[in-house]
Amino acid sequence: MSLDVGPARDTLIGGEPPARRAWMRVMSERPLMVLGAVLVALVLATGAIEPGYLSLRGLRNTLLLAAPLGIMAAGQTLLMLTRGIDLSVAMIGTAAAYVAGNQSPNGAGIAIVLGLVVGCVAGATNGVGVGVFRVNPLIMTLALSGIILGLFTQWAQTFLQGSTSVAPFIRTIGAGSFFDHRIPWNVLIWGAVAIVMIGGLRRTGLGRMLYGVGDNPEAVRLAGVRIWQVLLAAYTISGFFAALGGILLAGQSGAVDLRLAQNFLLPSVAAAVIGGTSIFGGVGTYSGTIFGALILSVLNSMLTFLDAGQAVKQVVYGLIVLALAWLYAAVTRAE
Amino acid sequence: MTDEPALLRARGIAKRYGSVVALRSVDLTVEPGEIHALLGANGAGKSTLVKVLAGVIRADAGSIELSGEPIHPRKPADALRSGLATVFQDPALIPDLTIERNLRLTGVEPARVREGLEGMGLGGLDFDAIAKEVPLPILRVLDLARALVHDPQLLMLDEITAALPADLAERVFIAMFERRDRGRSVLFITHRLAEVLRVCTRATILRDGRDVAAIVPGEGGEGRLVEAMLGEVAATAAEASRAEPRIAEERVVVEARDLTSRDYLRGVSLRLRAGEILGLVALEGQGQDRLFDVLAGDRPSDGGELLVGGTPVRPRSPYDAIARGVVLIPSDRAQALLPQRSVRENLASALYNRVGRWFSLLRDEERRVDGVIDRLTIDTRAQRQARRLSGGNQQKLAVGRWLAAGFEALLCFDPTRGIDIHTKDQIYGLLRELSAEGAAILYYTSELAEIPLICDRVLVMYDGRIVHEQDAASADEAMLLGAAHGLQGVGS
Amino acid sequence: GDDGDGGGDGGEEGPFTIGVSNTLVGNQWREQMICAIKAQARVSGVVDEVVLANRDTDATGQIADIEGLISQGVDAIIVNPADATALDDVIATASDQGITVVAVDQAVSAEDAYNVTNDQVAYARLGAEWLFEQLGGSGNVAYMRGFDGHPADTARDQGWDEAIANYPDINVVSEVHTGWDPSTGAQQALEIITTQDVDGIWTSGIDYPVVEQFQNADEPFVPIVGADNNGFIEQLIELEDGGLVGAIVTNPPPVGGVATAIAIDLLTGAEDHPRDTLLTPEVYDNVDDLDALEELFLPDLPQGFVSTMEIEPWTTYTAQDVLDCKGPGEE
Amino acid sequence: MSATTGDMTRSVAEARRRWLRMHGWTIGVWVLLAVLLAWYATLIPAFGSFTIASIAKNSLQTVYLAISQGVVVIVGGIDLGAGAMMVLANSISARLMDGQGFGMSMVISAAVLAGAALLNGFVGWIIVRSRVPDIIVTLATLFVFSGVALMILPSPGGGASGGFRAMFTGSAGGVGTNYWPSLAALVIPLAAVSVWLRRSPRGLALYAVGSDVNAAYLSGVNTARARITAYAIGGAFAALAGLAITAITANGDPRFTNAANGTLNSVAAVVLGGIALTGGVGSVIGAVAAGVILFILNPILTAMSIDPNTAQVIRGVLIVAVMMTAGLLEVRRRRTE
Ligand SMILES: Nc1ncnc2c1ncn2[C@@H]1O[C@H](COP(=O)(O)OP(=O)(O)OP(=O)(O)O)[C@@H](O)[C@H]1O
Ligand SMILES: Nc1ncnc2c1ncn2[C@@H]1O[C@H](COP(=O)(O)OP(=O)(O)OP(=O)(O)O)[C@@H](O)[C@H]1O
Ligand SMILES: [Mg+2]
Ligand SMILES: [Mg+2]
Repeated sequence: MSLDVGPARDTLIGGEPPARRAWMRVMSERPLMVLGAVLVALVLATGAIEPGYLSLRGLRNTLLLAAPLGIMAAGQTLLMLTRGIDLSVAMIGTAAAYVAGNQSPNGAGIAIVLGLVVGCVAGATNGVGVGVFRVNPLIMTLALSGIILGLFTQWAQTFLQGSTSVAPFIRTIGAGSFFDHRIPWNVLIWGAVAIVMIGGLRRTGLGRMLYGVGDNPEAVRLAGVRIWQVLLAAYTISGFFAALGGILLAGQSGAVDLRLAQNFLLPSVAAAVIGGTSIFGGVGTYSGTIFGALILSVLNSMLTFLDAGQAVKQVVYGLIVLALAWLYAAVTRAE
Repeated sequence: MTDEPALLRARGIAKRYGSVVALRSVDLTVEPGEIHALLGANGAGKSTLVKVLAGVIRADAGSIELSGEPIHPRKPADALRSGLATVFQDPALIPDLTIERNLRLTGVEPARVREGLEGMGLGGLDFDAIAKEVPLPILRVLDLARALVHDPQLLMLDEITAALPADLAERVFIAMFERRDRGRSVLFITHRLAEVLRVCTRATILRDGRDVAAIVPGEGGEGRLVEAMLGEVAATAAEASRAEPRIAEERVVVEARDLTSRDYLRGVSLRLRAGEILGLVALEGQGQDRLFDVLAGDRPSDGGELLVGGTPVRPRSPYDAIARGVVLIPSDRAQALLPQRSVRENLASALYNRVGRWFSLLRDEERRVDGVIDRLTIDTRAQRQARRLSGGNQQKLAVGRWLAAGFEALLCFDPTRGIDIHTKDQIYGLLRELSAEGAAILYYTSELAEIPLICDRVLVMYDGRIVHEQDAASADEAMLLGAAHGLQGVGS
Repeated sequence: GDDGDGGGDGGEEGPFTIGVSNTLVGNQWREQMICAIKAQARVSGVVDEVVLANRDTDATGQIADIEGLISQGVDAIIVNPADATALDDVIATASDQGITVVAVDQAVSAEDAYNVTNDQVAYARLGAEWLFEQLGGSGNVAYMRGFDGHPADTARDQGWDEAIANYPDINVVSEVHTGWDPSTGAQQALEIITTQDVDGIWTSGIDYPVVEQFQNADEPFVPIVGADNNGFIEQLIELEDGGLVGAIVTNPPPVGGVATAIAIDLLTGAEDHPRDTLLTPEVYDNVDDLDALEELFLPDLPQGFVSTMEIEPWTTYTAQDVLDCKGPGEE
Repeated sequence: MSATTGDMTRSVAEARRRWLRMHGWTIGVWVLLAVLLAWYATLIPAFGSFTIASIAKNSLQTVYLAISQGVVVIVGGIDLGAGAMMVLANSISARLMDGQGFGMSMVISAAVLAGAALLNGFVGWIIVRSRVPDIIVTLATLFVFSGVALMILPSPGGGASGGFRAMFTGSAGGVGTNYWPSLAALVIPLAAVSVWLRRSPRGLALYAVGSDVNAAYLSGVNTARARITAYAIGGAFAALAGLAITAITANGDPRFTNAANGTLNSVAAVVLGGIALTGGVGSVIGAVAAGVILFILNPILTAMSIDPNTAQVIRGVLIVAVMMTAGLLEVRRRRTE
């Protein structure tokens, strides 16, 4: 007489075709394998468009160009793990590069250190806003980005004038290579960042707390963690990485201007999202982000070879981010 | 049961939330013109059943008939159209909207709600007030008045009286009687058995997601209801040897002197000694949550004194309390869980609350975590993400992270709510062990039967005060219940 | 000039207020342009204030800025337009109120405005012709353009087309838009020189980052065309021994100073000017004109600095005035 | 306990206090705007109809964007693609309207608005359906929409008919002294959307969802529809901002920076206007005043001979200060509760 109320959603997902389920399982258990496959496919496709790309030099370029992005995305990953975001990475990077440029006459060492200090201070400002005053991260970092832009626009015309070139050492680490021009210096730095990030997230108490704050802030608060301390640390580290990325970028292009890193903001978020870091916090790895940065970098090369223009680039970027985020969401739900 | 079709007949309703089975298979029949009680311990599945009937969630299996016609409510509006109106346990008024806009939102004419409210003596309510600023009891009555506007065949009230003072509860009963007399029915959920005896004609009792009994409350009274609700717990309670009475150490770990906090605490004094399990009993909303918050450093007290290890303290955050060894197992285990992280990370989550420990992993983290996993026999099949653990195992994590980190006083807020009998036994055993090792444990429970099982002493809280204290071994449920109702204490 | 009714068709004595509207900040070329405006206004002696509406914005924002300048009662407005046509009506309104409007760097279609621009078509044509000649009329070239859709980029593309039409054996193997962004340009250059077979590169002013990539990648130099950026000139001088062959095409920011001089002439009625003043770029390479390059090079100034500081006979300030970047009344 | 009942009965003093508490922020923002306008009037030689027309017209873009973002934020979302939708509508309309008469321009406008509503409604649907966070989905649309705008109009250009321009600006040339049309274009859509939001059940549903999704669902609100509706309305208002640009400049400008700046301004206006990013609280009326304030800072600073880039700094500091204060108050409120 009476009908069933209907199957629950879980049952529906359980009833999906086996092929799709298997695919979802690979994606959820070995996301890096899937990302690696995408990367290889992209490299091959780019090689098909421009055969010269499939050479040692071509691949070295990919790494060289991906490194600053990968480093900036490191901070972004950290913050997304804590349910945050940093929309000021690009401006922080630019500011650090400016300061490094300004201080270059005093020697590369001082220039780099001061640049990094600027990054840490800017990051810590974000951290205080978000951690202590509970300002929404989006707003806090957006506002700081505007403040830095405004300040540096004025300073660039006054006391930071003449900061547009950087010391030779910075150029070397930003763009030079060693081992018979095969391995870029900045990739070495990126490797160090990767070791610190991956090891730090897995093997330090701070790493544990970063995941914890993002996964369930209430739970870590009740465990006695003072969340503002974790956030302050996270934003400061992000500022540091943004500065490092900015300085390397200045070394790469050999010059500093106020737009230096602006093209890296959205890709830094995209790299983390593509790598599987959830903006809801608590889930993600830096290894994923590395793949994200590499994928975007290869994609960029491919679009350069096609002279695809800004329009196509933007559409492709957007669709990739959306598609992967959707896929991750579906996989997480199906689990 | 009767010739004419029942008003509501639900059969075989089942519902899972992920790995938690909320309803296994429930049958429920409500006749026209009756006030039908739906009873069961916390987590028995009452609210889930109501939500299925009201179209808020869809059951995994089962069928629903209203006056003999099958219905398939997919959203609350569907159920309302078929003549089912509900006052849910969760607040259904939008906190940031005014009362008037809340009513407009649901397409209800404010004037008609006001009429209904007048009947309950709240005619003067200011509809321009913002919902979140209106006291909870009034919101509940308002929710009821809003449901009554639809003049439903079946009105479902999920714990509406839990937050109501006696006078308002009385007015709600009058509204229920009025409906009954007009041949309409009410499905009434409450934890207060006295209310059931007073207003209900029949009762269906849920336990662990099944309907285990249909009882006419008058016959056999409270005893039968309790027995049916508690089921196995009562059985084990009889079998299991009661906790051996022990002499606690003299050392007082936590002492509260006349603590006050807003309207919630009106002067609470207690002493928690090392090596004892101090039970706390209270009806819903007597300030027990606030007491735990204050002791755990989650909220400051307004007045009175708090001493830990004999030193006066004013914790400003959980960190301050934890630094002194006072740790909390919160009422909601979701508040102690990192759902997407592994079992190990969950157990280690209380180890790194000091900046000094951030820069590497504790060398003995693995040892500590392994020790806890062994001691708690945590099922580690779902290692990767704690959210995949069953409820009982999740609760073990909430306890386990303090075992890993160490503590002096453990504040447990209803730690066995909604978990099965076997795991409960494990937790009892663990707490006894811990206290034997010298830990001080404050144990709030909503299940009175647990008190003699594990506690040494018991306190009863009523209206923000401790109104009764006795030996747990000699505590009997009726006596505690009486005290919890304020019958011996300072009263109303 | 503070009474708001100044200007008109000349004959006033001053002092005048000059408004400046610019929509791209943090760009070295634009900064120098503004400094040239300030410097020329200062040395003229008849201007008592330069009001800057200088921020990153688009045509809509620029219209608002110009309206703000009108409300403030300036006597002349020097505008580096964000768009060639979008400002027509606001410029007409300004003219109606007796305000002299001079568009600089990029011409506007408004009838009442004076245009003072570098000839962008010639800029591209001259540089391209130098490059194609250098390659002996045949070879693979990379064409590194500016900002897609920007009027100057479109004009330069026209010049490029004019030049390449005469060189059928020149083969464009790569055409990219740098967006006039050094880091983008650097990245693209790196990809091009390491993966493609190019014999020469034309850049729309993103030059020294490109040369740098040859060094980074350890690739042999190919002939390259850039603009009069200090850094590029330095490379041309210093790397001449290392095999770098290149040419600069001038695109001087002092065009702002020229516009100011013209505006002041019009305000005071000292001299009349045609509607359009087109400054023709010059080409210097490090093969024949090394002396000229060495003269242009400013060793103490940054790479991005544009070396051409003065434009005879228009500007009357000294190079130091531009470097000081002080308007009238500023300390 | 019946004392609680007594507390809740209507008292005039309490009602006034509550009204102030509910609307205080909005009133404050409008007062600030009035003060700034008065101040600006003293800074320039003549504050006449030309200046009023200029401010009214040039505020339109930020105002529409503020409403667009406001509606989405009220429902608990955020639309980082709002600026891109504006640029897209600007590019399409300028391209299509070039050389067309007034009638055809109106048809195009209607089509652009409807298209934008549909498109952004689709974005809302993706958000509801995919359960990908709003911020990620709209980050993607920020890229995609501005990319599409560049495809449609590869370089700045296009046009608009005089009649159409006059609708937003008061004169066929886009510059003039007749400020009534601009004021009308500012007030009418604002009034329509705020009345709808505050009075109709469908509009209230947006507040309900933003305030408490669960309670809204239990109250019978179709939460998915509410969110999709909010995005659709947001899209239409972003497109209206694009049309306003077309009217003011008779030009389409597809550059990405315009999209990014548009989004930034919209978020800034919403935050300063008192709409909580957590959803459910605030009014678009406040956001509109904040939008005008964000615009008027530029001419004021220019008139004061202060580097307009200071406006960027002031704006940032203002936002941070406001949000920090709000954050502190919230923390204090929680502690004393
Ligand atoms: N949304 C949910 N997700 C996961 N589990 C849930 C959810 N809602 C309820 N549960 C679980 O389902 C079980 C039944 O819950 P339900 O709320 O129906 O109990 P109840 O009988 O109403 O309890 P109480 O008396 O405490 O209100 C519990 O174990 C609960 O934890
Ligand atoms: N989605 C899942 N993925 C992996 N393992 C799961 C999942 N759900 C449950 N499990 C595992 O299956 C076992 C049984 O789970 P279930 O929730 O049925 O336990 P239970 O009998 O209800 O236990 P409890 O009484 O503690 O709630 C648990 O140990 C759990 O770890
Ligand atoms: Mg279970
Ligand atoms: Mg319930």
